[in-house]
Amino acid sequence: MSGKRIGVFVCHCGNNIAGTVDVARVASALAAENGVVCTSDHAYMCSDPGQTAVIAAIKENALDGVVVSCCSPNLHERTFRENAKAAGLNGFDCEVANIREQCAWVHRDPGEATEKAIRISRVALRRLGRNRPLDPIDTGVTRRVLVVGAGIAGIQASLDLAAAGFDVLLVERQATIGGRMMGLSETFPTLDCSQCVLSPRMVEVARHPRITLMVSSEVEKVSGYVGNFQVKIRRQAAYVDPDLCKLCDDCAQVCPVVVPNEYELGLSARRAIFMPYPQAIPASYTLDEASCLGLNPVVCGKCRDVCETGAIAYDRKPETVVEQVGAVVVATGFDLYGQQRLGEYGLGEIEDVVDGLQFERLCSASGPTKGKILRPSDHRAPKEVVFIQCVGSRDPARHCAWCSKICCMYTAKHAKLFKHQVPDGRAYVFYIDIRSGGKGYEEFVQGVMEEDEVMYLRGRVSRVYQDGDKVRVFGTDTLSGQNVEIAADLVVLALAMQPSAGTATIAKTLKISRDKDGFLAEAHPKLRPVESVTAGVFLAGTAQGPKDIPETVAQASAAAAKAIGLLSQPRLSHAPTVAQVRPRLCTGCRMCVDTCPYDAIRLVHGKAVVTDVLCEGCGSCVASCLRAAIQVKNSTPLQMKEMIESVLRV
Amino acid sequence: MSEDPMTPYEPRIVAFLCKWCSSAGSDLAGVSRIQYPANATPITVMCSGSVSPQYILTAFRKGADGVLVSGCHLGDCHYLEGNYLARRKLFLVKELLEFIGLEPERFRMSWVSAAEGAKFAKVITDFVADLRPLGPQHKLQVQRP
Amino acid sequence: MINPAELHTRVRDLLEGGQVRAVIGYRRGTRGWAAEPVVIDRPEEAQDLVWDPSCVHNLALYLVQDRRRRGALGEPADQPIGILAKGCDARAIVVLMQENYLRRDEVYIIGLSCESSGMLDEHKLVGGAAGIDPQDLEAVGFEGDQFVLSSPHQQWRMPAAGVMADRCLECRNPCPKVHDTLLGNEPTEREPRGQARAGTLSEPFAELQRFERTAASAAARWDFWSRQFDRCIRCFACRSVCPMCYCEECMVDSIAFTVTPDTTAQEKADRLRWIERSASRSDNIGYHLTRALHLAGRCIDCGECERVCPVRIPLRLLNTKMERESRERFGYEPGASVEVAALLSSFRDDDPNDFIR
Amino acid sequence: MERILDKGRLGAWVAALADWTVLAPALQDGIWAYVPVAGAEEGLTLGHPNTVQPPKGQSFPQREVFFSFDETEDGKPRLTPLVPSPANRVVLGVRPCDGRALTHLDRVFGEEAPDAYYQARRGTLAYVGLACNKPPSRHCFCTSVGGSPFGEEGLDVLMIDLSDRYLVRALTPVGEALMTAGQGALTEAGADDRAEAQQRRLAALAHPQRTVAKPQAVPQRLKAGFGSALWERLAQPCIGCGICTFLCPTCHCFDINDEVAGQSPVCGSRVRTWDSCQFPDFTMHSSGHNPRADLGARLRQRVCHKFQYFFENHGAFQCTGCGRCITACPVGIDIVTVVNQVAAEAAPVQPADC
Repeated sequence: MSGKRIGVFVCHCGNNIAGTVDVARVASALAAENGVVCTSDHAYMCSDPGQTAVIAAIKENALDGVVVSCCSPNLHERTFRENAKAAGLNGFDCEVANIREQCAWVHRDPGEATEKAIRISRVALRRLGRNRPLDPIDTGVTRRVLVVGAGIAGIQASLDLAAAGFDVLLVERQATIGGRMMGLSETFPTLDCSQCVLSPRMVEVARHPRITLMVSSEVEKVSGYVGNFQVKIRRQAAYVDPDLCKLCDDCAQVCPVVVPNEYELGLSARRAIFMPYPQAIPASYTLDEASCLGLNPVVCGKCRDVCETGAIAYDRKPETVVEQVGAVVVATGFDLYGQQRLGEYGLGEIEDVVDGLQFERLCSASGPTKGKILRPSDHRAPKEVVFIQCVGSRDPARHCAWCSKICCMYTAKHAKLFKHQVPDGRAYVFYIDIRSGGKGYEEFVQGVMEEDEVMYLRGRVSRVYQDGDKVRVFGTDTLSGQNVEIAADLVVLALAMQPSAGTATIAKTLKISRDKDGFLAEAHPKLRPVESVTAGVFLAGTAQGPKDIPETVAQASAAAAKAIGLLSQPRLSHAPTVAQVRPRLCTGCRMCVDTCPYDAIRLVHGKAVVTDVLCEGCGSCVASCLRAAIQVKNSTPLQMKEMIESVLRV
Repeated sequence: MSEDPMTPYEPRIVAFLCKWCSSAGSDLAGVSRIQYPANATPITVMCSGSVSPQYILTAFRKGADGVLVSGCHLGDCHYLEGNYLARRKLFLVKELLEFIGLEPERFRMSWVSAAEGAKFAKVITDFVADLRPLGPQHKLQVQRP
Repeated sequence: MINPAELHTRVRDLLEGGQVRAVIGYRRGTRGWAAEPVVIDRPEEAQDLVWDPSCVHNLALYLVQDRRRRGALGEPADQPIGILAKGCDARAIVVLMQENYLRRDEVYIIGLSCESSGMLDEHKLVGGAAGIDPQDLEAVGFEGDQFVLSSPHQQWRMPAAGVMADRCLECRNPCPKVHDTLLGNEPTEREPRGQARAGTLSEPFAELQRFERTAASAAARWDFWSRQFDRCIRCFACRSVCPMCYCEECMVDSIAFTVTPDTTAQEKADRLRWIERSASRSDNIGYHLTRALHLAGRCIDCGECERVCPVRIPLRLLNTKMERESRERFGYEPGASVEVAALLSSFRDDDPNDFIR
Repeated sequence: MERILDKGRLGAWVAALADWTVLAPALQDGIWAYVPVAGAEEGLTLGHPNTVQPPKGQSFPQREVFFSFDETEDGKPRLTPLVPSPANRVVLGVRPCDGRALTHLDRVFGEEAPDAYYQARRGTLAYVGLACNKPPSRHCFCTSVGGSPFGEEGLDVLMIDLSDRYLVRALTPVGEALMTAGQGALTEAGADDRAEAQQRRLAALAHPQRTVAKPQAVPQRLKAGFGSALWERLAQPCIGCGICTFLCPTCHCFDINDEVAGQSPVCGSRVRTWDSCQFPDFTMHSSGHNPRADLGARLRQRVCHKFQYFFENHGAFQCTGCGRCITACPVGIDIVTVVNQVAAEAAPVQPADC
């Protein structure tokens, strides 16, 4: 034992604890423990009188340690530690024994529950006995935020942060910002034009003095810790200087290369030098190195030769920059569930089977068909269109278990847009359930069914195949129990949403976790929905899970608010329960270095050294060290040993 | 070590619970008032990955009848991968204990999330039921003096 | 076959040429036929070196001692130290390098291939077919896949596999993979190890499997192991002989505890002691199991712990058990690569999970 | 008292020792050890080499609990002494070197400060020795350290192997009691038996053994050689284990620890365990300083203790030449070679000495 003078305070929690546990007996059993100089029990330890009693006892008995046997430390550890501090102790001079959730509430037998409550209290007492007073580690703050991904979520978060006076570094992998939303036509349920809504925001981002925009760039490495991250960003070579590009299109005119345009989802073609779309930000042509005939050595050179402003240079190199930020918002968006896995629907094989995003392009005024819905195979306006929902979603056996949330709504919208353009056409929707929770959503779907006379068929599609110039769709209407066969001109699949391709990489780079489906994991599903498990890294948009635009925007603003809250503090504090190396015992074997999930340990002159502010105190290094050369403060092996012994004492 | 033949044997379990998932899961069992036997005394650790094999050996050597280590589900670790490290390490501990002839039922691992109060209760209930027929663990226990 | 003259020349040249500051090897001792480890630093001593079936020791241990000694004296190593290394010794050196204890340029490895041989287990002589008392022997030697044993009055030739140490019979890498120079046969496709010794070699982990067959139940295993652990006298020869047991402070010692003027009696009493010095069953189990776990992924099965145990506790069983599980479940091969992360500071997604509830 | 015991009657004698626990050498789990025998078993024979461990543990066990301690209700310490009260024990087949070793232990634990724990065990212990007609190990060297293969020191009874029978000689009153108890199995010894025994003795003494050269000069020369560089060189292969000391019949160093079983109330026991001068922490000071930090110093301590310090204190080598440390050393460190080399180096350069 430590020679500390310890008081033990046992809470009745009304009848919550005292109803099962003999609190007086717990107090008297603990009174017999070495080091315990006073014990008492109270109706509600967390109440003002309860806390005051603790302070009084600390002063009266000159206590230097307090054990409170009460509810879960998740609820009141902080309360009681603050209370101990108020009495002049260190926060770590107080330990909480959970005798409610882990004992009184789960056992009926008063005798057994009381004995267990005593054991639990002893464990806390032994931990306390060897706790050392520690003060939080104080660090400075870089008042600047990295936003990864410049779709609507990243744009919204950036604008909010900038509006609050914080500098923002917005990094986008593609050549333009805007993300998925830029490819949409009209949005449900109001049918307002997606680009009309988004473009002004994009322009605002480009012009905002506090926002630094880096397109064609990716985050390579993140080190540091909350408040002080170092971010390494790699930017692809900018062969076209956006400041000099006058958008004259001369370069594209002379370019001999023709490839599918990924911004039009392959529905149209582009040149190797091209403008992603007219509203692109930065407003500039871009040279796609992969499809260009060759830059090193220069094979063609026509675009450079034709450019009047000299904006094009082939010898520009990719560059890597290191930036300092205090927080990170991750908004890396979604991809549609992989086409190659859905052969049964003919996707990728039958030309007139398209996915939802492609259909958006067919509806969009800026799209390849100038907003006319024409089918890809023969550019005719389709008359019979089949929409299939839940393609890949809600199919745990073969595809994705989750519901992609937005497909019911956008399919209804698609059907409506089609019917508006082709009033004599017929639209069919295969669905499992209609999920239309949201303001005005249910009314919208009802309108599509009733006013637009779209045929909703409840059931799955069993087969899709090409039959002449038709796409034949077999399915079952489970409501009527009849098989349905439709000779469609066009089939639109509502594919499942999945995390975008780079999500795994960015999660690893940022040391944040992903859920079982690969979406970024929030720290707590209810109470911390926009925080990741890594302090200072926040989540926004569909990278965290399927959601629609309003929800995405709301979450982006929430993430921005969290980052603002964090970085508004003049200094940050870090938990002092960090790993500590005993250099004499360290042999420099590197096992702790390999084990540490936070890169908090490095070797200096053959000995492990911990960077306190990076260490989260998880203790993996402790269990990996064969030499017992590293231990976490206030969770030492000696404490563990004494706690184990206190459980098993006869 | 005295054993009263008249009182039935109650297995003594040391349960190492990670703070973020399993301990929170046990809290949820409490909040949900799910009943389970009182044989397991929890010791909260930051991460299942911090549980050194020495802790487990010591618990048995001090007379534990069973030892439980419970952490977050794979992928849910608060510290990203501590439970993966724990799984590999404690698999070897389990194998070694069985190898020298300790009953395999005496050491157990589980993944219990913060949302799995019922599962936590079941893990403890099952463990106690499995330990009862084995009787007290004296194989590794220190005999003093 | 390794020609002793070749070994002598090679080592003498290294010492004469100043390529190494010393060479760790084997020489004939004063207590009979068994070789003993030696460190030589003069070229003329090279001729004292021997290579025969009694060269059982894992010389990597002396690299650890060398580093310790240099560390204590603060001597920088301007030249590498040479070492004779069998397959197992070389694996141990790899683990030491993997653990950053040794740099590749600090050591010059003179590989000795056991490709068509192995080391003698003198216990197998007693009560064997020939009924030879190892005490009567004067010398042992290799001859193809046979051992030649000589007493003052007699000479025996016997198939090596019959009296070879289990660790050698089960060895999968008898030829050092890492070396600066190699003596003896490299393993060849045409003559895999098994055939070279006329099909008499054991499967890997053969002794372990034999034990598991004979002691299939937990009760039978406990019956066996409790007897073994009861015998331990805590002489720590297993630890002392192990090149991997290089901790500054072993969990059963307390040598790293240092006091300062303000160290209190309480703090002295509070030293963490997991395992007592008493050679009691429980403490012995604590010691041996902790050791086995500390060696998991690090033990390269030189079998020295088992060889030196004066009370003949079959310690290889514990270590090969860990080795086999690591190999089969985690695909981990100790001593195979300097680059990989250690067994217990790495993991794979498909590590065994079915034992977890 | 001298009697004849037919080899086939050995079991009968053991069976007659009803008041004694009899331990006899047996090959168990691959090693020769002294194990309890009940007697009448067929085929109880003494065909053993020397046992792996000497019978030292019978009087000086590896673990001795001095007392247990705990706290009373009012927090005061309470000690409960635990002096052993072992049954009477006979160790059968003890080699003369191990018998002689017992007399050295008696000096250490009996002369100046009698050790109650040792005395309690020693008082109930009897050794029935077996003379070595030929050295049981090639590393035996008892004759050059003042012992004899037919030595009687420390033994209560000496048995001499006469092929089909033993000549059994009582050496102490306890020995006589043992023979009296077993008189049913014993017969009178005749002059020819005695003559044969004498022949065996002379043959045994004539048998070649390892030899410590000029033993009478060794203590002085070791003293002179204290600072020799040879120690470090000879200790070069040493791995620092405790085999040599833990298997030694005369090593008696120990450590005393409080084994704390519980913190509240504090309880546990104070325990004496064997310790070894070959362990790195043997002389470690709590300041971190270690006066014997290297292997050479530790080898020197072991050898000089046996051949110099003990001689200076007690007039005899502590080593009794059993050869166990040589046989079991994992790396071939040979105490005879070590003594001879250091002594030779320290020898004054006089032609007579060479």
